[in-house]
Amino acid sequence: MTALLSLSGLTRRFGGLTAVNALGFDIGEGEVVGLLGPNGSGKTTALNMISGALKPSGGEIRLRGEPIGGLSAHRIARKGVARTFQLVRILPSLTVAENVLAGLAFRGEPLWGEAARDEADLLLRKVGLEGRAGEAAEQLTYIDQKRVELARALAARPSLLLLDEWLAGLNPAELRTGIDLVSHLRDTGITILLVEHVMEAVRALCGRCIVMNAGTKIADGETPAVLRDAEVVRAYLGTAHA
Amino acid sequence: MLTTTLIAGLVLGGTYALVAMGLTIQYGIARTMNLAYGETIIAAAFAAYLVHNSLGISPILGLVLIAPAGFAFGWLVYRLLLRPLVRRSKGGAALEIDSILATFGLLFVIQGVMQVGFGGNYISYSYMNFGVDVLGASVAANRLLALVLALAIGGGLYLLLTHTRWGTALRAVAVAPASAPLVGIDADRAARFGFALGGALAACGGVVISMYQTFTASSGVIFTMKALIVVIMGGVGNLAGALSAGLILGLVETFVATYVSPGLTLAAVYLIFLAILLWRPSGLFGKARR
Amino acid sequence: QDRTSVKIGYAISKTGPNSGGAGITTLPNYVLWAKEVNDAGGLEMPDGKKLPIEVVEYDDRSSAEEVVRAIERLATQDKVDFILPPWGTGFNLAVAPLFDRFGYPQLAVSAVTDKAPEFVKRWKKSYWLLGGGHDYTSALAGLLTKAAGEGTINKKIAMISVADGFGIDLVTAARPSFKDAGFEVVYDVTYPAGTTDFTPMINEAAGSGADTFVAFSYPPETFAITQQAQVAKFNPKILYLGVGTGFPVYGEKNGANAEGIMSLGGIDPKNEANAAYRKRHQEVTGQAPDLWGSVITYNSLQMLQEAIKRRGLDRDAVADELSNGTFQTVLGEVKLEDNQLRKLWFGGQWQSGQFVAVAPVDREGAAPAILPKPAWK
Amino acid sequence: MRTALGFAAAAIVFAVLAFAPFYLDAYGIGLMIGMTGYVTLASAWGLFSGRTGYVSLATVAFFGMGAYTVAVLNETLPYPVILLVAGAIGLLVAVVVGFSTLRLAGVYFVIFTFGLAELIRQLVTWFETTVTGTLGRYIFLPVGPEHIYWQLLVLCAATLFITWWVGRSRLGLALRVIADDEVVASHIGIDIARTKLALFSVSAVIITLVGAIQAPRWTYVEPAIVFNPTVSFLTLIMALLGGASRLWGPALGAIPLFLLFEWLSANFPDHYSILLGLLFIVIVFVLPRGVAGFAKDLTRRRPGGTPAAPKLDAAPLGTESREARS
Amino acid sequence: MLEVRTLAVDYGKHVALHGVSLDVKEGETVVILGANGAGKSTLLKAVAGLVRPRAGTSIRFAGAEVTRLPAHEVLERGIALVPEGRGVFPDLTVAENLMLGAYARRARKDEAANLAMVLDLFPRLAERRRQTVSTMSGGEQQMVAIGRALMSAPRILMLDEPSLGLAPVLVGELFQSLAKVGRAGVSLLIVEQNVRISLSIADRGYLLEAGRMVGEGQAAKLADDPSVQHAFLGTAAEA
Ligand SMILES: Nc1ncnc2c1ncn2[C@@H]1O[C@H](COP(=O)(O)OP(=O)(O)OP(=O)(O)O)[C@@H](O)[C@H]1O
Ligand SMILES: Nc1ncnc2c1ncn2[C@@H]1O[C@H](COP(=O)(O)OP(=O)(O)OP(=O)(O)O)[C@@H](O)[C@H]1O
Ligand SMILES: [Mg+2]
Ligand SMILES: [Mg+2]
Repeated sequence: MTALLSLSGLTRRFGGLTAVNALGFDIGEGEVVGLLGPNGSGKTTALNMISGALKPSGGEIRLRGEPIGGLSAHRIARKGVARTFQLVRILPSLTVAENVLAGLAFRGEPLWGEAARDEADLLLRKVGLEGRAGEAAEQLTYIDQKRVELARALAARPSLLLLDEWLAGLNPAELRTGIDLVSHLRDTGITILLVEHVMEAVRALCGRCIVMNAGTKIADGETPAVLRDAEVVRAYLGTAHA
Repeated sequence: MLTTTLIAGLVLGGTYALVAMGLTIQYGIARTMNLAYGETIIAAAFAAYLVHNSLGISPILGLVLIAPAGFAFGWLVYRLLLRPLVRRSKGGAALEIDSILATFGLLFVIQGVMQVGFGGNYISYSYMNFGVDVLGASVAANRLLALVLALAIGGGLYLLLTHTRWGTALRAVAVAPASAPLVGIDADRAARFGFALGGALAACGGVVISMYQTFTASSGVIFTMKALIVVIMGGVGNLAGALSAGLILGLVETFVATYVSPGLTLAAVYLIFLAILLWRPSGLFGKARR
Repeated sequence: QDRTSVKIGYAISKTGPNSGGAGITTLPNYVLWAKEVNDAGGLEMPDGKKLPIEVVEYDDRSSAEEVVRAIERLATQDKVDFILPPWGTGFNLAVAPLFDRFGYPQLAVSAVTDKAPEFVKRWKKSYWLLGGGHDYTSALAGLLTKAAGEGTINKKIAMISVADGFGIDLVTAARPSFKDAGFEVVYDVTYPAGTTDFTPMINEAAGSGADTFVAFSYPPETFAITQQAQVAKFNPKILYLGVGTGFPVYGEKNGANAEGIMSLGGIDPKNEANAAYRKRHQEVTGQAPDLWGSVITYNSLQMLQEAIKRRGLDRDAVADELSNGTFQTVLGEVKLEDNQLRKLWFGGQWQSGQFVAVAPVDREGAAPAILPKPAWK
Repeated sequence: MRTALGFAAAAIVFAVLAFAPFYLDAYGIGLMIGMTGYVTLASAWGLFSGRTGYVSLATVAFFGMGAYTVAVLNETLPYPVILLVAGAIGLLVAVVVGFSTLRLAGVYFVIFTFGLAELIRQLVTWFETTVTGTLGRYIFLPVGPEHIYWQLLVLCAATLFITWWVGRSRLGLALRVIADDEVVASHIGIDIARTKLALFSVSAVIITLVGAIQAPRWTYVEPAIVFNPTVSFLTLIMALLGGASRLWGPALGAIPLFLLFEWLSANFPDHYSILLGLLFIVIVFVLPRGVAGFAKDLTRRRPGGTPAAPKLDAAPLGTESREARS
Repeated sequence: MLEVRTLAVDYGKHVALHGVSLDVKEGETVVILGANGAGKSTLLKAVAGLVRPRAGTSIRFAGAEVTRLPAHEVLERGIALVPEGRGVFPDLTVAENLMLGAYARRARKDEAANLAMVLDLFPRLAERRRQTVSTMSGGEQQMVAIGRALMSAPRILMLDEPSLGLAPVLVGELFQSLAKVGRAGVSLLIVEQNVRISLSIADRGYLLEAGRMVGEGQAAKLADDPSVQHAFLGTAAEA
């Protein structure tokens, strides 16, 4: 059984800085994996390479065994990889519904017209934005914009969903709803790679964790074990969390 | 031959650079594409012509008068015309359209005023039109002055902008006007100052150019376009970029005229411009995106 | 019918790139003429009645589309009695079919074209008054031949020309003219309009060994070449420059350095009618007329005036009169040949502050050319 | 239902317009030609630039190529074939240009396209002077003004139809997404290059055809006449003023502006520039969101119509930086 | 030191704050808690002069009215803000961003000392002084934003969700440093979703709900007050 996503030797350099250094791991179908690491350790860069926003300097990325490293973002997107961004990127001049429609209209099997509108409503309900379809996306609060972004990503009916700190900035109550939402996605069988600094979320959602530091993988395994790992604690969690 | 061509090219490039500096400052700091920029140059040229022909004052002395006038003019234009638009747009992209349309209107107004005041005729006088020997090449003193001014202003302002807090603040306003107040910068004032400074530079350019170039009330557009080419090629808001782009264009033009065909000079200029943009989409000195 | 005025319309480039040329050669003469006629009580009709001129003026903004529409407007909306032509070869050609269609005579002045005979065939009421490129270049060749025969200059020519209709027309005429006269063109390049720096071309020309330097240039370039030649200490024995040399300001600006420089056009200073015209022009418009096209423009208006006086406001009759009549104008006695003015000054030279006619050499009133051109001061 | 009504109304308007030559004089037809020409130019411009936010100043490059093609071929090929050739040349150049500009954004794109137009003009000039040795070319085609007008009218209707169709198709949504954020666009599966290229080409071909159709009006054609940069500027200003991203916006900008130019230059030939400039400034201050935006405000507000602003300062691609939200 | 009275702000028709009042005393650390959309960020922005409050609002700082001062003058008085979304200068380098932090006249005197303090707090910034900020990772940019605000030698420092995007180890360190800054006499006004850690360094807290203040109290008390829970469950419950 091949993994859904498999990285090997993935490397990205910016000038003299190696942001991601020979990163390798596999993610199986239906897994929810946390990608952790201190600030600037290369998590977003790794995500950017997987989604096609950045071209790798070296190494391989395979989706269901098929190499996708270096393909342009839209190609990768059409193969079923969807993502959210660390700083939300909604489409500000579009309405909430249009933001989601955009996600439906250009995926591998595009959806358009009446059916798309119904599907968009459904997705908005899913992320807790029912009845907001007509609003200008720009005027939503941060959290609601994040919801729009997630709905847009889900619209692609992704097999692999990359979430870059999607749960950051939520208060405890919101965090609980957020976690419920993601775990619901997990239950529908979507494979998720989750970059997150909120440990509560990581513990609740991820069966497995990969930890990076300075571009290299320093730990990979069952979440509780990884989070107890001495090096992880020292580099990332700090003693308070141990 | 080679050195002669080289020097002729540099001197021509000096004019291009001089003309472009004010615009790169205006666009770089105040973030408005000032389509009436060339008209400011021509207005200054007319002023220098008047000062020279009617009052008998040397244009160099005239500079002392005309450059501050250019500054004041830029200040007023920003204050009266652009600031209301900046305020209205609240940092949105509408400002870009609005400022294009408004300065396009301003272009016509200035041009019309000059047309009424001076008619549509060619204006030409010459000042400092004697040869100066530079490494064996005879160079017109007035053109040499343009080069020297371009180097001095360009170099000086470049150092100020990159090496002082004040200059960094101006650049900060350029990149993120909304964030400027967070560190105590009065973004409005900085933008107004930048725009006015650009006006002063345009005036300097106009005065110097009037000493050797024939102009009419409608020649402003040509200067605006040339300046835009130089500014974009160098990277918006970057004085060193404008300086090098101007010099490169001057050299290209002269070398093509000498070794290829004068008929292809402008084609070569545009070709180089396009090629550089294809190679570096944000200009020579522009911050590389991606 | 009881008319109280004659409507004369024109569209001219008041703004845009053509306004520099139109503002010196064409527009002031239209203004001057209308004022003079009206001051004198108006245009005289065959019955002796005088009708004042009512001017309808449009700005074509240097755009071909605008000039076409403005002529249509003059003809069909304003229903003017006569239309004066726009400035420039291209624009005169652009409006020629319209003048023809609406039956207006077109006294094209600021258009230098060798195709005039063809145009006259196509548009019967078109008149071409400024000659063709060939006229100018063969006159120049004649002058050069004379100088070479006297041993003043060698038989080499360096030549540059502006890349637009005017420059090309002249340079294509010049090549055979010079060749036929036994001259060798050793440097022959075209530069784009708007060029400001001529140093490379001047250097090449200086190095070419030619005694004669010819530039078919436009005013800004003419001024620039003059200045830059001085800076480069480039002092050819014959310096022939294009449009702009015949502007009075050229003489003023270059002072003693203008001496000996040649160009298209020129006037006969002994022609009193012309001198009087120049004075009136200065008084009324506040600027001196140029020394090439201006007087021809004014002459065309006088011809029109006289034709109206003889035949009335019937445009066909006026056209017929223009084609066949003989007129007394600022140029002296004028009669068109095949709708073209052939008796023209094709070459002039600055001589002690005046731009005097020197070619054709064999025409009466031509001053002897000063050769070689004196050194720069 | 609304769509059907709209179509019926548009059909009636165009039918009425088609009869214009029968009750207008030569000047009236000239006016209609100019107006239809600019409505078409501005609409075609809006089709690409208004929707993607890429402000193009290459309008006159295509317009001029169209006109020049007619000038070069008018004695050798039948007229309809010339139009086809012109369209094909426009398409070819558009594809090449489109490809080369894919990496450019904001003001860099604007000035690039300006430089491009000038380059084409210079090359044509150079070719004509040194290779063929003729600069001006004559067009003696038996195409009357009313024929020019009808052709333009058909082209105009086609342009508006295409614009309408694009607006409600997936392509239209793709363009709006691209205008907003190209990074997002590519991450939801939009092939940015293809989308931009397709639209740019359609828009360029239309513009080329406008130039080709109008050329017979001038008899004499030279680069300085047909590559007059004013055409690019006027088109841009008209479209922006009307509201470049809306179906009727460019038309609503072009018609009043065109008439205004005409009225001013006829009645105030000496103060034309000053008045025009002042009016411009007043318009900017009074109608902040363009004529079409203003018209919409007068009728009703509907979400989804916010115009795409030109991206003169596009967000950096691929980087994670964005300014303060709000 | 900071007295906010009946602060009301609207965005067009939408009223974000309905007249809230709040005090921060000299050297005090105050947190504002509230659900998503409650108006916390709006409150900070209004104090900083970035959004215009409605008439009837009074904001006094160190005894002087600052209600309608332009934002750059507010900063000059000693009120600094780290906004959500950071507000850094993306095209400038780290060093330039920090240098501009000390643009205010009042900050120039202690610039060197403040710089040393910031670089000590965020060693990553010291390593990357020449890097253009737009190319930095999310967390690194957050460090720049906080560091820049500290450079202005504020008398009161307002932080809008400072822990957003920071790794846990850094969050801990950041709050320790903030506590240190507070002990040095700088007042702190913090909006933070990480309630536990923010209350741990705070003296007092306010509860904001749908644009109204609904509670206030000592930090320690708030930490186990059921109404705190209520405030968070309030508007967010349906989501
Ligand atoms: N375009 C770029 N040019 C130069 N350096 C870059 C660029 N993009 C990222 N970097 C650097 O690469 C490193 C990794 O960045 P990345 O964004 O992947 O970090 P991260 O793990 O996502 O951190 P965070 O948790 O703070 O978001 C950082 O040190 C960053 O400064
Ligand atoms: N620029 C704006 N235009 C319109 N409404 C706005 C704007 N900014 C904020 N709002 C609205 O004002 C209300 C308060 O927003 P604010 O950002 O102050 O909330 P917050 O408490 O900081 O929320 P969050 O936890 O999401 O940061 C929200 O309902 C929001 O939708
Ligand atoms: Mg990251
Ligand atoms: Mg907030």
